[in-house]
Amino acid sequence: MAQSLLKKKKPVMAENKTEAKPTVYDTKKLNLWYGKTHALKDIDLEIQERSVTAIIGPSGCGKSTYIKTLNRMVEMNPEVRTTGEVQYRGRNIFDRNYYVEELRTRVGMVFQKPNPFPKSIFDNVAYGPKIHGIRDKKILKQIVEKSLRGAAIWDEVKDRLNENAYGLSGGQQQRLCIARCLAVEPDVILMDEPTSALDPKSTLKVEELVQDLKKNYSIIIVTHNMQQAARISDKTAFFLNGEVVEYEDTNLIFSNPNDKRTEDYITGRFG
Amino acid sequence: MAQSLLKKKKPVMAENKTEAKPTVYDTKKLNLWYGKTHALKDIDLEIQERSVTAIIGPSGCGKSTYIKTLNRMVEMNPEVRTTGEVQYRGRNIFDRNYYVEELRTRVGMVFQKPNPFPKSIFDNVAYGPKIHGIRDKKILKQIVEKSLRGAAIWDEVKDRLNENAYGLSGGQQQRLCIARCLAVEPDVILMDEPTSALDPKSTLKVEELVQDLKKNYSIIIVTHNMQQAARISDKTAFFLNGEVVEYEDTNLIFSNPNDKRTEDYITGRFG
Amino acid sequence: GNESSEAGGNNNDNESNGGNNNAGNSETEELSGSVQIDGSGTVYPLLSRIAEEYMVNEQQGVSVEVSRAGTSAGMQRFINGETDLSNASRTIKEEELQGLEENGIETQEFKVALDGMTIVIHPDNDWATEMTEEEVTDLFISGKYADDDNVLWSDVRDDWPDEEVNFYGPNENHGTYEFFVEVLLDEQDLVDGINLQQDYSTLVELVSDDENSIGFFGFGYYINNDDKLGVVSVDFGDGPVAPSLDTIAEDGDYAPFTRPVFTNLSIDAAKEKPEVKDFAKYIFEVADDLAGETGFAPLPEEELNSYIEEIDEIE
Amino acid sequence: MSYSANVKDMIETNRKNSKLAKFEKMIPFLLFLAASISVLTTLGILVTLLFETVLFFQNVSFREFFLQSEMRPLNPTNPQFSILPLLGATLLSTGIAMFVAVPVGLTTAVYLSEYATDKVRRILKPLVEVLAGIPTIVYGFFAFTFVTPFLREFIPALDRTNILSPGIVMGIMIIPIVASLSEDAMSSVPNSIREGAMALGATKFEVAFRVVIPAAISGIIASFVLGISRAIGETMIVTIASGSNKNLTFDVTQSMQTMTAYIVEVTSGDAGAGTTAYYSLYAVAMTLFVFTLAMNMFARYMTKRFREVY
Amino acid sequence: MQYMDLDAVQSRMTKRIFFNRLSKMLFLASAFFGLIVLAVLLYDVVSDSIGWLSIDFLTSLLSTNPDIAGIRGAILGTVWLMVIVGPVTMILGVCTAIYLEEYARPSKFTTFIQTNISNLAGVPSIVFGLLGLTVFVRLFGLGSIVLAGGLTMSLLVLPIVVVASQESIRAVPAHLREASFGMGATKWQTIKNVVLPVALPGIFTGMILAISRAIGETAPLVAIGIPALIIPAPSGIFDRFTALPMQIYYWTIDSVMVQEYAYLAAATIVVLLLILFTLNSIAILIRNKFDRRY
Ligand SMILES: Nc1ncnc2c1ncn2[C@@H]1O[C@H](COP(=O)(O)OP(=O)(O)OP(=O)(O)O)[C@@H](O)[C@H]1O
Ligand SMILES: Nc1ncnc2c1ncn2[C@@H]1O[C@H](COP(=O)(O)OP(=O)(O)OP(=O)(O)O)[C@@H](O)[C@H]1O
Ligand SMILES: [Mg+2]
Ligand SMILES: [Mg+2]
Ligand SMILES: O=P([O-])([O-])[O-]
Repeated sequence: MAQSLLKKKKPVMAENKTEAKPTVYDTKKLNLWYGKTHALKDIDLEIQERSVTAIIGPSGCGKSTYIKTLNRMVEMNPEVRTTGEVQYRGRNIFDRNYYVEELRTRVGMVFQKPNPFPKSIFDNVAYGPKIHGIRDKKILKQIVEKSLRGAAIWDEVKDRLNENAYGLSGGQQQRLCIARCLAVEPDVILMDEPTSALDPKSTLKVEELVQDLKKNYSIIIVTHNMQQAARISDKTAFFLNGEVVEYEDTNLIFSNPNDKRTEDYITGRFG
Repeated sequence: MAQSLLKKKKPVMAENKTEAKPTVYDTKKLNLWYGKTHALKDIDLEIQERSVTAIIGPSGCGKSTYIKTLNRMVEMNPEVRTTGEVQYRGRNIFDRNYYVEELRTRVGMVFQKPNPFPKSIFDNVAYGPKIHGIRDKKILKQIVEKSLRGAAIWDEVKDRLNENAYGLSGGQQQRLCIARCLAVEPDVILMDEPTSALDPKSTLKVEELVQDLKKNYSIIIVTHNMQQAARISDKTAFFLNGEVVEYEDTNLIFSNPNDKRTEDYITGRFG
Repeated sequence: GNESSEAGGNNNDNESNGGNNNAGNSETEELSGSVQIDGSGTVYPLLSRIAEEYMVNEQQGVSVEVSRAGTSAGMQRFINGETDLSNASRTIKEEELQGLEENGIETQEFKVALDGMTIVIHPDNDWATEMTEEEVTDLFISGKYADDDNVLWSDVRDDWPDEEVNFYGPNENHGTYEFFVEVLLDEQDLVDGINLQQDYSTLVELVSDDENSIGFFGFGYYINNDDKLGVVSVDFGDGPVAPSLDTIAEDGDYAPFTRPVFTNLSIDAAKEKPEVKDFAKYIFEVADDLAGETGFAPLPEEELNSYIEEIDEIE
Repeated sequence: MSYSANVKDMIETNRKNSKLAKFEKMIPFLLFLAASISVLTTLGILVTLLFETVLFFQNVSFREFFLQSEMRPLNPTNPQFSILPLLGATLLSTGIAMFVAVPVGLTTAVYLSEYATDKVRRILKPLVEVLAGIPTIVYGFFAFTFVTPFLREFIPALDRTNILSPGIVMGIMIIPIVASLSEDAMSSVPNSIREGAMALGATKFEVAFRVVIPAAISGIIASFVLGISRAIGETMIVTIASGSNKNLTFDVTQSMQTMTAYIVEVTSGDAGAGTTAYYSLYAVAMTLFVFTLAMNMFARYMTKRFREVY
Repeated sequence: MQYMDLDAVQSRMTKRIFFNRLSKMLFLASAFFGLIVLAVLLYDVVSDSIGWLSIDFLTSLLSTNPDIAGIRGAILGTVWLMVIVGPVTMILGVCTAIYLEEYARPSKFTTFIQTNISNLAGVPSIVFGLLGLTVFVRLFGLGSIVLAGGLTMSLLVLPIVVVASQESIRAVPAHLREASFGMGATKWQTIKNVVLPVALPGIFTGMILAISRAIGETAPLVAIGIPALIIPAPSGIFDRFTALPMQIYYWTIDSVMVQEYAYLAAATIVVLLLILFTLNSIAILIRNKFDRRY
């Protein structure tokens, strides 16, 4: 039902405001089970390039599961089974010949809890380029600087690149993780509640950063925080019990939700 | 301030309704620290015989700490320091010559999570008498039966006394723990949220039991559940941040609290 | 089953033998307790054979325990009073006697059998099978054939291979070592780089394994492994003689390389413990029979009998 | 119920009569006595070793013991006491053992912690650990009667007793120590860090060797050090399979004697007290003790370090 | 500016993934390497023992004649050793664990005892043998009897029991202790009646591990001086003795002289391994049976 609603709305939306950007991810009838738990049910979603797509919904609705499906990280759990398709740039990511490593190089991910490697700041950022065969010290240095600048943390760490990343504050660590992502020049960045472990000031910094990054990257962000979704995203998908209830331009969804359940959630009546 | 209130009220209360029963516990200026945390602050409380005294208050306010002080269980933590006095039946329990074992034999305790021993039902109840030197099989049998009857669980377990106590349901386990307490014929029974791990039906049974037990025992019960306190207790003490804010007849405290904070708590404005 | 009955038959033989020698003595006395023996590894096979016979056929109640730390190491224990009998492949030394005296232990040294110092080589070695006495001893003496002790076979005789000789022998724990160095080499230094081992079994393996090996040890260890080892026939002036039970016997042709092996009895132990005395006598009752079996030449019967009498007199 | 009036009284009288209170006071003391046995054991080891070691060094100089190269303890004419041949053999056999145990153990650990599913790990890990439960005497037999003859098919120069074969077998014995402890260290690296690397497109191999192993390095080193300590202290395998030739060489095909095997040789059959050779036993044992103790303490320090990080 | 050359990344990708798969197989093989060696070892030993392992072999006394030699004495020696090791380590180990877990206040000395125990666990067994030789055999004048061997072994495996017992005692949930204290039980009553019964399965598992270790240890016995030939079977803890691993040792080194001894050694190894296997199975059974949460 939610999906049919969406399909009806789509053309309207396109006319509405956003110019129709090319699609990065096209999810078709995606179902996912953890053993017997049916965590994602018939998901259909198209995600556009160079925009911020927010995914909201109450705890346990399948947000993390969905976003982790997009880079097949969800497969680290051997119990997981999927049906349906997810097309990234026109290629089904579940294709036998599609190496996860290749997909993940194109699609970066930032996690809820900052997870830098227990290495120096420099080595954290250089890790990605290095595994892709870039050995030249000079080039690595340039990449590291560019990525750290890109993640708006360069000024804070430029004098301590060789110190251990664990010495940074939580917010700095999270931006470092974003920089680590940027270093391999991905196409898409997935973010799973990237600010939920951070204090308000750091949260603001990350939000600004996301706004900035969308010029060059497609960003999909899971968030618990409705205000955040409203502030930074272009489109928002509302998940409930493993289904997409509504998928809409952010300003529309927050001002004038189509579905009663979306409204109830947005107005804080549950979740 | 709370204490001064109390002192003023006491004579009124006595006239009011309850006949003045003898005092079992008299707490005087009790302070307690866990290392540097000041958990109990200048507590003054008199607790009466053959009645149910409820202790309520938000999480972390010191309820458990206080009740565990009454049988000196709190000393199991070597960091604990106390000042002030707690008199049990006129004797300071912190007295050097007062063996904790003696105190604890007179003062039984029931815990939040049912904690039977991994032994048979019979051995659970017989444990107390046995460690106190009662070896005679026949007497033990009588004690076990009487205690199980006293805890209103005899009929449910009489045919399986030799089975392991872990086979019982949570509610039955809790009543078994009460029976275990009764077996040494204590004077006082301390209960720390005895029903918070139980389903509503078992909770009801335990509440009934408490009502019944107060004929012969003095009962002090910590509870999170205001309704429960209102239903079963004669007097209620409201704790906040390690202090006694109000101590009053239960019907008074719930109908007409003296302190703004008590009112706020009772009406669910915090906690 | 077959073999064990054969062994049983053997045992019966010995028993009757023992009975003959023992005529006149009371056989019926049941003894108990234990006899502690340590010392020479050379003598070990003989003494352990005797001990086993004794425990199986003579006195089931007595436990005879035999170790083989080597003559010197065993003698140390003996001096400490830890053992009742101490086997030796050389005569007891002055210092050792002194030590015994200090500890108040009275002892008596008895010859048990005769052993030939056997010079062994690899079985495929077909050049060094016959050597003169001097060649043998010179080969083992440091600096005789080569200054750096990297001796080549061709240093001994020109027509022998140009390959380096590898030396083997028991280590200094052993009386065999001492007899070889002190008596046969006249206390001159052994060649450098000689491989000295504690265990004879290891030694046998090493020699049987190395084409250029040459080593020395008791005849018993050679004869038990004659399929794996070659032996050097030594020319003492009257043509080459191979060691054998006959040639190493008293006045045999191999006599220059022959030595008696001993056991030292603690007189105090024999006085205190009847089982020690009984076993000591038993040794000489059966030594001539079991010696050959374990690779020793027996002593003359009169000599053995005189020992029995000697022990009998201990009270 | 007839008794009911007096349960309280019964308890009261029992309490008054009970001797429990006195007994209770004794208990901590008795238990303390038991606990002090382990301290006494260490003390006993130290005192016995130290006492005789001092006597040894009254006869033999440190210089000779640590700097010369010949060990001929019972030589009647010119006894020499240098630990170097024994030390050399010990280090050589330990080196060979670690040469086997480190690569096999570490890759086994990587497989168990990074590649294997939970189910496979639960079966495979205990199976690998079985290797640690085989008595060393059995390994000794195996080295002597199987591995040496087997190796000699390929290395004809190999002596019947040599340091190579027991070294290899010791390595096999140590595999589970390295594998199990390294696996523990690697498992304690949080999954979020692995996910971080995977999300960058790293293969499992790259995750294991560039993230997990560096992160768990102190625990892994601890496992190596414990393995080394085990190898240094291992006795029966070398006693049986490497002979007792005390020579200082790096030729692994030769027979040589480790410190532990030397102790066995001098004690086996129980050498008599009083000679320098006998004291040398304790000097060697002291060296062995100090070596292994230092290694164990170092390993424990490293283990603590990796526990503290996460 | 682009630093990542997509084509280069792509072509490297295939290599990386191939390498990853290859190493996965290599690592699996490596995990199996030890198991394969174990299989070869077992095969070697069992095949050598065939024809030699029989009831007669188990019940006969030792002999220099391989055809009639048996290991009755060695089996009994091992049994008697365990008669010492079992109770001694049980008592000392459990008491030490109780002291450290229940009574000792955290202090420098407690830490010292704890450190000391873990260090003892790493001391080579031959050093324990020397301790046994010097103290029990010589100083106490016991000689190489079962008692001396048993005490030496006990000290050697004590840390295993202590550590296992400590872990087991630590795992007893606090609420059980509280329940007992709440009844007015003294500390010792609580330990005796509540803590130890719950901790017992873990303690037993530790005991079995310790005994397995003691059964297989050879070096300490070598050091305290077990004779090469000792025929009568021991009938008590004051008798001189030999044990299974000692017999394996002597037969192995003597196999050079008498080839058949190697088969006897193999047969003895099979017996030893069977005993250890049985013990460990029991330990696993106990662990599975009592591995419940309180
Ligand atoms: N590893 C797992 N095994 C089994 N079920 C799982 C697993 N992970 C998640 N689930 C289930 O899948 C459903 C979706 O979980 P998911 O983590 O995607 O929710 P979420 O929307 O991210 O919630 P939150 O906001 O709490 O992070 C839930 O019902 C959850 O219980
Ligand atoms: N073992 C301890 N060590 C240090 N502080 C403690 C300890 N136990 C309790 N406290 C502190 O003492 C204060 C009182 O704790 P207490 O457990 O008595 O609260 P409570 O009223 O029982 O709370 P709840 O309703 O959650 O059980 C709290 O601030 C708590 O953090
Ligand atoms: Mg989530
Ligand atoms: Mg509480
Ligand atoms: O063992 P030995 O006979 O050479 O002392």
